[in-house]
Amino acid sequence: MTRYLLKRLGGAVLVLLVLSVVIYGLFYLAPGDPARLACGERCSTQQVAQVREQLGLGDPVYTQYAHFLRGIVAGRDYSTGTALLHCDAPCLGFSYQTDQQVTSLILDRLPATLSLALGAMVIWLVIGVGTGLLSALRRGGITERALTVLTLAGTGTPVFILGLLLLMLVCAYLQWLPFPTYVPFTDDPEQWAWNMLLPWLTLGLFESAKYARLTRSSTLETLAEDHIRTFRAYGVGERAVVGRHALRGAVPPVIALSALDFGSVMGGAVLTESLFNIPGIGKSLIDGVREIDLPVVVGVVLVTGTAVVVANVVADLLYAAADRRVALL
Amino acid sequence: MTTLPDLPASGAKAGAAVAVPAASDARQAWRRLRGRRSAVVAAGVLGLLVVLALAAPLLAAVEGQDANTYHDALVDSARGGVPIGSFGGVSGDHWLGVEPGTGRDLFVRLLYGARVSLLVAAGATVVQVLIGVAVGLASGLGNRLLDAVLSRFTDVMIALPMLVLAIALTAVVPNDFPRPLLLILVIGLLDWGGTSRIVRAQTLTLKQLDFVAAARLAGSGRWRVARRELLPSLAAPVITYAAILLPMNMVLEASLSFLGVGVKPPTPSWGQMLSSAQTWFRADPMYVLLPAGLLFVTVLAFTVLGDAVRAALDPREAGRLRVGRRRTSRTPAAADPSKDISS
Amino acid sequence: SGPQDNDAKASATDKGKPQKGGKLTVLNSEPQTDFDPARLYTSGGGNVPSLVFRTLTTRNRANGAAGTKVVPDLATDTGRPNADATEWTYTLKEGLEYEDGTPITSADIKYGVERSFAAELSGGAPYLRDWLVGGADYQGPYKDPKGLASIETPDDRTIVFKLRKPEGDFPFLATATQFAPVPKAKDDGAKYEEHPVSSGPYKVVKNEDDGRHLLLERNPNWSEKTDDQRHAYPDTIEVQSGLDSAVINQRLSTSSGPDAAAVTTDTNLGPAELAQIGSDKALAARVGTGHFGYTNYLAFNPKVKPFDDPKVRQAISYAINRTSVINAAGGSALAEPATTFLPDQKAFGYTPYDHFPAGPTGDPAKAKELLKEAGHADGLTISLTHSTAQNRETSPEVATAVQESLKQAGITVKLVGLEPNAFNEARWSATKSPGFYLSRWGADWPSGGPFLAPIFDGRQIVKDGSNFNHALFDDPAVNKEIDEINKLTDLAAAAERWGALDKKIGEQALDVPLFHPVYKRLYGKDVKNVVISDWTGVLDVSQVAVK
Amino acid sequence: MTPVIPVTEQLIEVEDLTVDFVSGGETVRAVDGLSFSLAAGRAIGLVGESGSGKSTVAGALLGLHRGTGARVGGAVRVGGTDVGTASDRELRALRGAVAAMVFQDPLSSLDPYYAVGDQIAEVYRVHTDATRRAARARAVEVLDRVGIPDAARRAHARPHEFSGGMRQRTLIAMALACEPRLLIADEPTTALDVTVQAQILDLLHDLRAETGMGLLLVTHDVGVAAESVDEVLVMRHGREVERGPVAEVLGAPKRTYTRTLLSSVPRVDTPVARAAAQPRPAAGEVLLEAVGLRREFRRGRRSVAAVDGVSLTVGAGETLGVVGESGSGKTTLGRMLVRLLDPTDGRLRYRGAEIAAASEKELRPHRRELQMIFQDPVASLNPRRSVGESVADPLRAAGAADEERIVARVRELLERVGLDPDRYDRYPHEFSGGQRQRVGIARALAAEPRLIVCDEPVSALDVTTQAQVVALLAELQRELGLALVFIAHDLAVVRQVSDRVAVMRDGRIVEQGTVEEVYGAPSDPYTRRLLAAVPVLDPVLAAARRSARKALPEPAGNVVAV
Ligand SMILES: Nc1ncnc2c1ncn2[C@@H]1O[C@H](COP(=O)(O)OP(=O)(O)OP(=O)(O)O)[C@@H](O)[C@H]1O
Ligand SMILES: Nc1ncnc2c1ncn2[C@@H]1O[C@H](COP(=O)(O)OP(=O)(O)OP(=O)(O)O)[C@@H](O)[C@H]1O
Ligand SMILES: [Mg+2]
Ligand SMILES: [Mg+2]
Repeated sequence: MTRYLLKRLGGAVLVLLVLSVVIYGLFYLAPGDPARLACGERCSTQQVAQVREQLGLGDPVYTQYAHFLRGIVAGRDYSTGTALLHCDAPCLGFSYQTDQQVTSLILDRLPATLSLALGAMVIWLVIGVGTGLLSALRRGGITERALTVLTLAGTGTPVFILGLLLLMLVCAYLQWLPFPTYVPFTDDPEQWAWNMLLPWLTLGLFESAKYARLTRSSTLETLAEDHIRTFRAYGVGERAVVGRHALRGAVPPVIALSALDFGSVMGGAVLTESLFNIPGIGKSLIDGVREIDLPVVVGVVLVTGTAVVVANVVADLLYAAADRRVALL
Repeated sequence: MTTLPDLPASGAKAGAAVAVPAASDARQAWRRLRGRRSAVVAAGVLGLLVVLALAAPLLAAVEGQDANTYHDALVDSARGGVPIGSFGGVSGDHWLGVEPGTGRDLFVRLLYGARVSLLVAAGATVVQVLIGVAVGLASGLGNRLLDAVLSRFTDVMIALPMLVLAIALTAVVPNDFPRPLLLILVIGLLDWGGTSRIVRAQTLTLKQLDFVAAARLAGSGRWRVARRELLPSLAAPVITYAAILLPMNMVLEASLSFLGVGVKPPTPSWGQMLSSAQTWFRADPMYVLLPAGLLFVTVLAFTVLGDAVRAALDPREAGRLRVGRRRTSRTPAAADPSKDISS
Repeated sequence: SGPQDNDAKASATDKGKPQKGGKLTVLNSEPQTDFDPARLYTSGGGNVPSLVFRTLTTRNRANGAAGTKVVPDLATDTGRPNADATEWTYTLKEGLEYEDGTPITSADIKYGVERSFAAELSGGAPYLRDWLVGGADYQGPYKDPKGLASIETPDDRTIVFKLRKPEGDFPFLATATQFAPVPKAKDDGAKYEEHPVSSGPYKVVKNEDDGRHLLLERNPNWSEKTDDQRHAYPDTIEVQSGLDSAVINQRLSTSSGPDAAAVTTDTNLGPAELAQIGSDKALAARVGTGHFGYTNYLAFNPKVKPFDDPKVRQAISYAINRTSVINAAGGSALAEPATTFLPDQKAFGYTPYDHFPAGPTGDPAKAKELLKEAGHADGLTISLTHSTAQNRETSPEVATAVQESLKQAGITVKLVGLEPNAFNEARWSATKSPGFYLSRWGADWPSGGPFLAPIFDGRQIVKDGSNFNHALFDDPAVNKEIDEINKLTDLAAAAERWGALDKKIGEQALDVPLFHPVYKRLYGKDVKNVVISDWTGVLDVSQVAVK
Repeated sequence: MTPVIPVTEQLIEVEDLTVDFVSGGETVRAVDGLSFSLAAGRAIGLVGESGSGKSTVAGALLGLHRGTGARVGGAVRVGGTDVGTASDRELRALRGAVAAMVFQDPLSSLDPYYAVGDQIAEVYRVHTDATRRAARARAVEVLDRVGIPDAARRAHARPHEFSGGMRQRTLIAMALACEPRLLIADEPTTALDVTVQAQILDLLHDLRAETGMGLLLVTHDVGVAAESVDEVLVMRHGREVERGPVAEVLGAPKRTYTRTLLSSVPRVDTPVARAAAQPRPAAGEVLLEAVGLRREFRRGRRSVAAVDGVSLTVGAGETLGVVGESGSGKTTLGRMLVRLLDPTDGRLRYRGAEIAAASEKELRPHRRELQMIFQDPVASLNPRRSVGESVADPLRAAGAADEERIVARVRELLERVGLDPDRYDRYPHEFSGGQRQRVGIARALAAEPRLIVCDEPVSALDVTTQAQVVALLAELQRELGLALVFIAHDLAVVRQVSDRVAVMRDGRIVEQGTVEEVYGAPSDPYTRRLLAAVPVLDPVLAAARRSARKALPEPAGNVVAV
């Protein structure tokens, strides 16, 4: 177990390194000059040069990358004009556009994204797996068809339309909830939950069809297996047979997919975040990409990468726990 | 690997030679599929959509419109360009009304949009599934090193935000590179992590089973085991997942249009129409409902078909075809309730 | 067509006299990521910063055209030039204090200007660097603590600016936030924006998440007596930004709870929203209309064939169907057709002309004729470069409308959509810019100078940086006329000459003006005293009352 | 001659039962007009060849064909419940509590995801209002009762950690958990070695005596039936061949079919024909040699050796029998011999090549020559592939491309193992347990191997088929010089087919020698005990031996349950 975790840790570091290299590489393919963008549209050539110098963009790519790595291990210094600021290790550098420390920028925004991702995951698991189960139980019935149509509508509708519809319905038309504004969990857990409700629903609904279909098919798959017959033959009710035994077969793929989606939602729920004004890292990422703010992009991608890797380790552990036949090592 | 006989062809030949036709597994699955009414209906709907898309120029000629001509007189410029007339400007000339702001004919645009949407979504899904299955299988079947390398590679791909790559790509890809192909490649090459994860997970479980051991003993190499033993069992989750990837790809195509990797204007696509219709759903509901409705029908048809294919691939399901209507079936036994002990 | 009447004026008066008190919410889409006076570009520092930073002069807080005037702010007047307008002297009002009660001195203003030269605080407009003697080489007070010799502060209330050449527009420039006082003792460089010292009616109490959430409260040391421009009715102002524009408009239209006292300073109504509001009287009464000096146009690079041929450029000018283009830009309520490069406002010196009359829907016949003369009888295939950003200005919709209207004249247009950064890089490159593309230009202040000079002054062609003179137009006569007008300190006289110059340059068909945008802005139902000037085109937060 | 039993006490009443399976458009009549009844506390044995419909009858008793598409006709009453018309709820009450079923396929009949103890506890709680704790205790109790060693701890194990026999016992334990009035046991002892088999049969007998439980025992092993039931029903092609008290039917069969059935039963005490009759071809050439083979499995933190220091040789054309009780490591050993499992330690040489640690690539040339017939016929066939395709696999893998030739060869093989070649494109779930096993044999043969490890190849087969298959293997061995490693717990069969025998216990070989040596003069006490436990055909003798076994004190240590 320890060995396994150590191994995965090594893998994670590798993944993150590759990620950062890829981003650095892509960055030099992407159009636009970050120094000019940071300086402003009407900056003179000298000013842009000064800014470039100040951002350390004058160095060759590999030197910049080395600085970046050194920053993670040993920290970096940065001038605000009046003073030298120190950014402690692990330092992901400073945003070109806002001068903020990327580490603190991400740390500030992580809770919001985590809130969104975790809550949405609960929703898509509940709605998705629940729907999948129900539709496996009541195959061919009205319930199944209605549920299928509902989840499919969620998936077939882009998030920006789904979210806007929910907003219009719940906040503007019915006025059940005020328009959501993000309240940190630490400030007021209750308000946090109320305000996150719509974003969770939006993202959760959008993802849930995938889980519904997956659960349904895996459940049906398992229902066809011999051991199900055993439990039926012992008078175990259909509900328990499906819920306990057939569902169990659906657990591994659902776990595998959840890990994946959790990872990508961590970095990519941009549309939901901007629609509901959640100060998460997804928005930073898209802004970073638009403004060629390399440190922010690298930072966010590394955090996302970490989320992906961690989610996968957790998924693999859960998976091995769920299916003991699969060996970890 | 020595030459591998082709699966469907084998059935045909064998059938000719031997007294009792020995249909291949694929053939039998096909037969089961055809027996499902839902599958036939779904396939019919999809077929119709494809035909409509292919016949777009023809139908446009019938209506007497084309996809790109502006009709400034048909929109109310003072009110944001909303189509004049009810139901988004439906008229004898414009059967489904016109697009706000431009007055372009919606009927024709929807038809042409179907081409791009179906092509991109289906193409991207195929690429995703091919890569995902290949990587997942190799990862699940390969030795630990290969598994580790591929899994970490998958991690990298998942963690790479698609939009970063998409933007970098626009800078590199020449302007005249066919956009639908670019979209297929961008989505297909970047977003296969889910498929690969599912396939790997299933492979790990399946490969513990005796029938895989038996196949290994039969001299099947990993590739053969994968193809003959695992793929049929993987087909169910993969097909189900693909049926859901497809609509997601249609939606993704819309988002990529925003980033400039989408189809080039004035070429329409449902996703693009939907994203520009975003704000119109109160002022001109038709504009939203048409692409959304088509998208939904497509999604539904693909899902139903995916379900049917999944079931058809499972021989054990054959006997359970009509569970929902079991009670009303008129088997001889059912006619006499006292004799029927199966319901 | 000049600026239309403000719907806002009428509705504001209905609601009785504005009162002090209450809380105003500002719902914005763009976060106020910069709050350092040195780094803000927009004239007057945009809306929210001007609640905190007072400047030597400021824009007149009045509706419509009256709002294009410069008025004194910290200074007693809008500036006293020397004979050739190369030296400008200002005197500070008496009794000016920061939020902490310390007095504001002319040295603080000098320091504020100097800071804006530091590379760490880049972002401001280029004029100070171009105009001030020694400005081009100055590196800011951190690297160069001696300061700029061309700014003199003979005493605590007097400040003198020495310019390289005559600049009659200096009072306009003095509205920029770079002219806000910064107490040197409180300056901590790039971190200053976290706690800027207020000279205006509000101070920053909270600035969270890099300007996404701001809370402003009354500055007790600000006095109405020294400031006749800002009303400061609400007690507190909360700015929530980073919001989706559809959500902002939805919230304003629903106007429930705190949103009843909400406005936006950066979000317009889109065409769909406008279409929907059209049928709702109550909602329509809560829409303010704004104009801002802005022109969207088709740019040519005459170095690229076939645009080197004036006949081709003229043909395109004739062929353009402005109705289609305007519809693509959101319809006639959101865009007005443009045939002149200068915005259609008096302050800019607007002189109507239409050298290549295309009518509302284009004149393809005339265009074809010209093309034939130019040797393209069989039609012509060209590329149009546009941005992929969804802005309804340089975006695919507008490009498609242009494509469609040129088709009528036998011109086949291939669209080249570029990602926004790539697009800007392409159009601002003096050496590699494409032959034909969508472009736009906005006013730094309501005067012809900053509108025409960067575009048509041959000396402003930048070879290795951002070049806005897309046509690479360098005509000594034009250059000379620009210099002459800059000498004028009589702004009205200057405006007239800018107009004449615009008309003259227009003959060359170096661009095809398409439209001037119009801004429709929704506000909450409790909002009173809505003022939208033609200077900014946005609702002025310093005037708004919620009681 | 049918015994007269009062109607009120009938536990099972079956009248004119027919079951039709519809598959691929055609109908298979698996059960055809069968009638029988069973009184409380009595036992009936259903014997017959593989595919005769035994399991189908068993399933019909619990209404298991509901919703599967099978058509059931006739009337079935179990414990007073009309299975045909009962509501789902009534059926559930019936299942498990009144009548419990032990299924034929031990691996696939247990949920791979849950601990065995939990699965038993779950079933127990369905029918009692026991607490979770009590149910778990009950599970341990019944596991212990069926002879699972260290039941309290092993209750936490998942099915895949159990040997075939242990899984089978788990299923029996599950059936016993609710103390049903009727036990339907579908081949309950097929996977068990004789000692455990005897123990289980004794257990069933005791339970019947104590609780008055009725028993419907489905078996192809006439010996087992002889030991355990009062009445026998011989089936063939879904119809009744003969029915009557066990002594009568087995002692004086009326029908030829029954007589053939009985004559095919291998015995430990009759002389073996084959060994003397067949001269060994190329005897002496060593094909496979194992030295000190060892295999460990992790069990939580510890690892246990399932096979420990086993050395053996298999000569070309020779048959090595491996016997041993359940869980002794036979399957593990067999899998290592064909390198499906990697040995933890030890050497393995095949025709001079060291393959213990060979990579898959290095193994390639030998793969097809080393075949295996798997213990669990369900799990070894891909449910999604037709059996013909599975059998064709080795041919295709070998590069055969001529479809006609492949199909013809597969049909030939199917026929050879006693299957209708026209069922080429049927799927495994449409076959009976024995039929599936035969498909496995056909597949192994298709590879034209030099050595086959047969892991309980005939334990699922009825005696007639068993005899056919054994004869078939012998014939192939003769023709092809095939070497066999014949793993079985049925000492009689092993004796019949083997040249040499190795007796395994606890992962070690306790005795190894020629058939004559081991059976004639067993040197190890364990071997002696095994031989003593072999069931006999004579019910009277069987009863006598049972009481003798009971009188005997248990040997030191937990012998039965090792
Ligand atoms: N995958 C595994 N993980 C853990 N333990 C295992 C595994 N496979 C087998 N074992 C253990 O190894 C021992 C030997 O098992 P094996 O299957 O070889 O027995 P067997 O002799 O074939 O028994 P049977 O006659 O019942 O089939 C048993 O105690 C079993 O629990
Ligand atoms: N689901 C099914 N679909 C089609 N045919 C089936 C199905 N189940 C069983 N059969 C067929 O019904 C017949 C009886 O099968 P059953 O399983 O009852 O045999 P059995 O007597 O238990 O044999 P064995 O001793 O080999 O287990 C066989 O020919 C079998 O192929
Ligand atoms: Mg059976
Ligand atoms: Mg075994």
